[in-house]
Amino acid sequence: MLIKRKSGEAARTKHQAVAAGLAAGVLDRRAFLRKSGLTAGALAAAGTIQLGSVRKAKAAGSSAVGPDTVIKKNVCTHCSVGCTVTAEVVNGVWVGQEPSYASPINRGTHCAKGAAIRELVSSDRRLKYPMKLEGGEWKRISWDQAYQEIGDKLTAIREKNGADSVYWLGSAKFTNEAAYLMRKFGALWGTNSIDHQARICHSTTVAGVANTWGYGAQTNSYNDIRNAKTMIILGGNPAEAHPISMQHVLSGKEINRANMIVIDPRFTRTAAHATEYVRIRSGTDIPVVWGILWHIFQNGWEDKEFIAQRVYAMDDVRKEVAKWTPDEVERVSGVPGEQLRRVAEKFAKEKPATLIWCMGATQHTVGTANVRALCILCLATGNVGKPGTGANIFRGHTNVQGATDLGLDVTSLPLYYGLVEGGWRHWARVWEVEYEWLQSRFDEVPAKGGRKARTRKENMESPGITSTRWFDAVNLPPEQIDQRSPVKAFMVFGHGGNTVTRMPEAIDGMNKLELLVVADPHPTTFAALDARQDNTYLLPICTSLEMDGSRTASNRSIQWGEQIVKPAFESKNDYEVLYRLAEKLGFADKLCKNIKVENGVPVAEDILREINRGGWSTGYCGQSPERLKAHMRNQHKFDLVTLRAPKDDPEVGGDYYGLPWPCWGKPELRHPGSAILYNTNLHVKEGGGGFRARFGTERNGQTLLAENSFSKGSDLTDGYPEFTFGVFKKLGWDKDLTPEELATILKIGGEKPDTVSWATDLSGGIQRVCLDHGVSPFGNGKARANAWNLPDPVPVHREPVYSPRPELVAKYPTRPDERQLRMPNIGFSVQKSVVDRGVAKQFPIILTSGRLVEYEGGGEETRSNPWLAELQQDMFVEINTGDAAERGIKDGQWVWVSGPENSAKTKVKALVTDRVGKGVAFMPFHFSGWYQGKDMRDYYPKGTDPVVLGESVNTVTTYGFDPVTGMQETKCTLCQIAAA
Amino acid sequence: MRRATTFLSTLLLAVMLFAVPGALSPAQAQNPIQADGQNPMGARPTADSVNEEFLFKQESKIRGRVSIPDGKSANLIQPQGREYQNFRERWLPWIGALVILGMLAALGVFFLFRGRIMMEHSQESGKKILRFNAFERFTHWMTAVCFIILSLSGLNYIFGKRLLMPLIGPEAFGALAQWAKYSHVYLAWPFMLGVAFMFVLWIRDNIPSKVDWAWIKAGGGFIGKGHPHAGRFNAGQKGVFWMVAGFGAAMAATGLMMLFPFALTDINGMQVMQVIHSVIGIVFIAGILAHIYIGTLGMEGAYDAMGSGKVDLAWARAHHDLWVEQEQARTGSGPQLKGHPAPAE
Amino acid sequence: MKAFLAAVIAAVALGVLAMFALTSSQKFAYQAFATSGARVSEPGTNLVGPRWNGDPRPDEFNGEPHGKAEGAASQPKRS
Amino acid sequence: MARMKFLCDADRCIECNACVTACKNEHEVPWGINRRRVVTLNDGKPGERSVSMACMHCTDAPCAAVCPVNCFYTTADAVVLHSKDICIGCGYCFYACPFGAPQYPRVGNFGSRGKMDKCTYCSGGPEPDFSTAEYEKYGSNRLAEGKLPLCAEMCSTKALLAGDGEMIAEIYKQRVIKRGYGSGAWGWKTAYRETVAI
Repeated sequence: MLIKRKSGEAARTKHQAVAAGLAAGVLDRRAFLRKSGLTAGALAAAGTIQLGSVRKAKAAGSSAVGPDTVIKKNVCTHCSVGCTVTAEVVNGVWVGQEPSYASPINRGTHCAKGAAIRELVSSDRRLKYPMKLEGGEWKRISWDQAYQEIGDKLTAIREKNGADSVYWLGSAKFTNEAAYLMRKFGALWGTNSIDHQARICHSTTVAGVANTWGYGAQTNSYNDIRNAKTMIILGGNPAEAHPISMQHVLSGKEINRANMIVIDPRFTRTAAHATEYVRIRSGTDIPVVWGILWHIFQNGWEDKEFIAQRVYAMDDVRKEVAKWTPDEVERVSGVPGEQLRRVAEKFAKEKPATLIWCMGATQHTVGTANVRALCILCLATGNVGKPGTGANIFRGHTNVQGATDLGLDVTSLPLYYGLVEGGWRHWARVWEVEYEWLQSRFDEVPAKGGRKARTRKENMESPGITSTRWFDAVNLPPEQIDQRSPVKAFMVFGHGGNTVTRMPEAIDGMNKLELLVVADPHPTTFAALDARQDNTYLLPICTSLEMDGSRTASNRSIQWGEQIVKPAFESKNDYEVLYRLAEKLGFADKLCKNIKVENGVPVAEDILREINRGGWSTGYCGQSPERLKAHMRNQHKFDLVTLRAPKDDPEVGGDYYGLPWPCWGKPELRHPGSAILYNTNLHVKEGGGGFRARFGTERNGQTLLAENSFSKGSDLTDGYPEFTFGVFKKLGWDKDLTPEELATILKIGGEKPDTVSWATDLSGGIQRVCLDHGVSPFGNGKARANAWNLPDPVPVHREPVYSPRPELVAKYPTRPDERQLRMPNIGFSVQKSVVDRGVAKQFPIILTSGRLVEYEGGGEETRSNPWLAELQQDMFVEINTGDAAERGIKDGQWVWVSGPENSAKTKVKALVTDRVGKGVAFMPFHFSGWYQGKDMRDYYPKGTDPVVLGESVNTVTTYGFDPVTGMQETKCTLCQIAAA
Repeated sequence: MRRATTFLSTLLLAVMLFAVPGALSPAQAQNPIQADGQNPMGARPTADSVNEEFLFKQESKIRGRVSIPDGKSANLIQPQGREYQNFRERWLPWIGALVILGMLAALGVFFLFRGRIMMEHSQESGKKILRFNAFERFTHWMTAVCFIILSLSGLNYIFGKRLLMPLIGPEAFGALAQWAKYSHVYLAWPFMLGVAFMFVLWIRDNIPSKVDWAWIKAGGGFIGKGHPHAGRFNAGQKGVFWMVAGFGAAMAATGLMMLFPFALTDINGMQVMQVIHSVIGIVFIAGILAHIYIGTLGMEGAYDAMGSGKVDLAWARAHHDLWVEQEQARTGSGPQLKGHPAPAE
Repeated sequence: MKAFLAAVIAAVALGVLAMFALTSSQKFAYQAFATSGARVSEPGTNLVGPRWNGDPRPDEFNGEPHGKAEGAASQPKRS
Repeated sequence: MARMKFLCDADRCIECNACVTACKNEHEVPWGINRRRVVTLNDGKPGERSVSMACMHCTDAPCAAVCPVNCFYTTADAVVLHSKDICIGCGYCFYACPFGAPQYPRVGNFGSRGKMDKCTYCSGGPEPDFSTAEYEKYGSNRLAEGKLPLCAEMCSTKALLAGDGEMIAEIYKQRVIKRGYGSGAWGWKTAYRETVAI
């Protein structure tokens, strides 16, 4: 042959020869930047930045790992699976990505987003320096100017309208440390209106699951799905939303020849791999689950022993389920009884069986009830607390689990400590801040709208406004908003603007704000969709790939990510920005009292140590930075299925990967973490335990503690309540405490030492002693089939606010108008009006929304990544072939999708497909930048517009909020589609 | 035998402009449930999965959906490329070599037997008559020059790597082929224009008539003695005209389809176009070789028609008597020119 | 002979004309495979070279690289 | 000697497009050049399958055969590569390829579409291994480092297999035996004139 043949021998030898540029050692990071015009001077003309640097570096070093190549490990910043990202860095430039074979979670693999993640840190569409809007023009400003002006404005607004008039929105893309720091920041500022994306993805899961058995999180792990013999995926499309989880799902399906049942309104990419696909009408999850349970109860397939030992009030569920005969289920949901019988039999009899759900179950006005019904299905069949079973809830963003845990939530403090005096005092002790000072930071709320006034203490203990309602809290009349004043300023960290329903009203809200600050790697929708002229700031924040910190995957494993490269452009990390803002606002000393600050940047490891010191309630106490880093070093030692390292390993022996919480006691105890929650077949020291005894010991004469069920090796061989010093004394276990531990407990308890619990004992003594006795610190209770504190203690079906079946609304109405979380919820009135006006006739198509694999969340970051953007260039609507034919719509043509509120309409491309059934349309939620047919590209600061823009589905989504968490309804509304 | 079958199917492919499913390799049966190729519908997505065999039964290629705005990438497998490869590499070189060398051999044989057809002298010898005006000659030569380059560059696509590349080495050949490719693509345009001009210029004189039949029956004067009657163009020349017009149009049409991929046809269409283009091209080249032969080496005096435009009246009288009469009738004295005692060289 | 020379010149001229016409009617792949929803500013130049002709030799390249998309970047012109 | 092949297990492929972006990432593939793509068949209907497709590095590759300038060559690992120095952008390989692999920098007509580009099985080109010229023309050379193509290495569900043909066929066979179904080795019959017998 005429051209050089690759020699087979040579092909196997690793070449160390690094070509010219790098071998000469002339190209350090500075030189790269200079060459590519990325130095500060050139930043002025940022719009024209030429980003050849990475390519050049790569070219010079090629793919050969040369002596200058440094390998850095971080965690993918997209979904919650927690894939390890392995970066090759040459002279400070991220030049290549290698598969992370050592990680037991992703085993080298990535999805489109993870495989393209290198682009994030060098994207030319990043926000490059702080900017402000001045008379409608974007102006570059310095960081100092930004801190000064924002700080002054915040102070002024606070003085005039109170602390609650500033809304703080955090991010599920934060590291744990940043999430914690921001929650602490919110507390020191004096508000509970501090939220993040969990509100709009799994807040109902957290509420529903925690109210059932203690903790609101995935009970098992992605890897554990490999053990399942039956899996139901309901309202989830992991093939697009969590692609790496499908590795485990499909492996499980293959290894065990498992049943994989997909229940969804849409024939998704996941459904394509199911053994059985059940198409339901959007918003009828409860009828379907009760329909499954009807067959289970009818045939006696339930796990009677499990129910007797570990479940409270299953009989209340039986009564409700009895109403859902196969005929009624089919009438409401459209699913034939015979199919559900098949599903029921498999789930109950071919065990272990697991239930997987995502936002298809949670984003409803009945989200919490949906989730509860799903938990009850697991409980009834005994599919909890064992390998291969459980509620495998796939969370959304990379660290949405961690950010939820660390309290970026309007209803709790870090690690689910309630907004009660005990919770506040606990954190005041950890922070070494006076409780009284904290209280003084909160507003007094005057009496208005017929409601009583609230003192500072009461306001401190009152949940804040949810992020789904932030614009209602700007727009509504002040007397309807249960706080001192409506929201005037909005501080957005790492959160898109297109994520809330009813966008036209959200845009009104944006325009009314006195101050809008967006701190994000990208300008986000907030910067582009409104008609603001002034008082708007954009702060460039680096991605978590450019900083140190830990993140909690959906399976509760915590992984440490190390900084891969320095923050791009002038961007700064969250720690620094929060610290500098706190400095300006005067409480930086309190924010970082026990946290080392180096060069103005709080140290991530120190923040985690503070979390460890206070994180008893959720078992965030054992995951020291040193242990987490050891896990990253020893990834290859963990088992693929059990996630456990061999016991004899010196560094990570016996640990579960990422020390999934709860990881009890101090790090020195070396608790291995809990890979599977509520697993009674394991000793507590091995990660076992029962259900959390969270709801008391008895109700209506029935015990709430487990009966004849306890974890392996437990000294107490029955149910038991959570442990306090008082209980310890009764058991005589107080003698097992060391003098130091005892001293700490007595100091915390003051006059009432008996109330000091496993969750408030800062010494960790109670947890240590519990472990020695083989008992769970949180007790051993029953899971609740009846959660009496929730609006619907036993879940009942309620039609969506915009029901496509008005005739069912009378029988299954949504909940009456109520006030929740400082805001009115008028769902019932809206639903009545919808039925009365015959909206379902004008808007006959059900509109549901969801994810694409290429994009993430609001999509600003991923749509700015050309490798991803190229794959999805147009916002589209999936429309059924039949509906398209009736409307004369062809595949690929422009159509108007109009919604029933605000005369809203969106111009999108038609994707004619049978993925959606007749009368159903689907739109992805990642797009924004077009608004009602108008391209808003020019509104972005020059050069920061994402590569791909499109209509936001939320322009046409409508009213509807879950009564427990304020979750918005995105999965079931109505629309009409017409050719454009 | 297998070769013959494939060749046949390829020709069918060319003629019928669509793929013959029978010629495709049958896909393997992987899925026992799917072995009968039943339509996979139902609610059991795993059990009902599609496979190659099933899809190839529906269509000759496998098509799906992609999200990128490049429609052609939605074609997953189009096995016709194998048939095309077979034609182009196994058959085309032989067809090309046989036809072109065959024509050269035939002309050689003819030359050996017949020799050069010499001018017959008469009293009109030495007088000139204008046969083609400047524009006609311009058009002819523009077309001819383009044709020669197109032929050579076209043949280079088939034979270059076989004949030229071993001689001059890959780098030089690569550069040469690059220029050949450019010239092929760019000179196609003046060629097409030239063909169009010629068509308009000469169509009037190329309508077949009864005289042509007589001319053919008389063997065109090539065989035996005497000249059959002929107008401005005899039947042989008319044949060349119609060949150029027809083949030229076909080459242009197929060439344009390939030059603008996916404008009018898909990949299979382009494969067919390539087959047609190459086969016609070879026949065309062979035909033009004969034309060149008779216009230069084969017949004394013929070249002048396109050389200077003026031909010897005696030659004209002998070969195109009807045309000479017509011209002389039209101009009275006739267009013969004086003062040129010697015949053109 | 004049006619022949004229013919050769015309052929070459028309060929050159065709070259310009054909080249200008071409689109770069990053233009052809981008829709109205996308603004591609930096399509990249690896594998295709700075002039997007597949020739990566930068020494041949002078002038504005085609790796940079034509068309102005978005201008701040807010209402 | 290894005979490198690709095999996409359609019963695993979920159209996540990781292979596509991994390719873009590894070689800095510009916008509009798609060395690899995922095609979904029977979209939206039961039986739907997605298949990731790139150059299959065929046995007796049609592209190589029809190339008028013989710019293709086959490595000892049976990877089909080409030389952009010799390629004239004529498009014949594109007519011949059963898998739509060849890509051109310019689109519209074949006047001068530029040098063809396609999947190199992450093994560079004729230039010296790891040279800048190799990277700028063909992308990185993982094979010479002893690594496999990144698309397959990063495939989310390990659907896309790359490596020695016999080894990946064996992996696929084991999977089919274990799970009891398999929609076949897509494209193998056309590319390699053989299939995975189970």
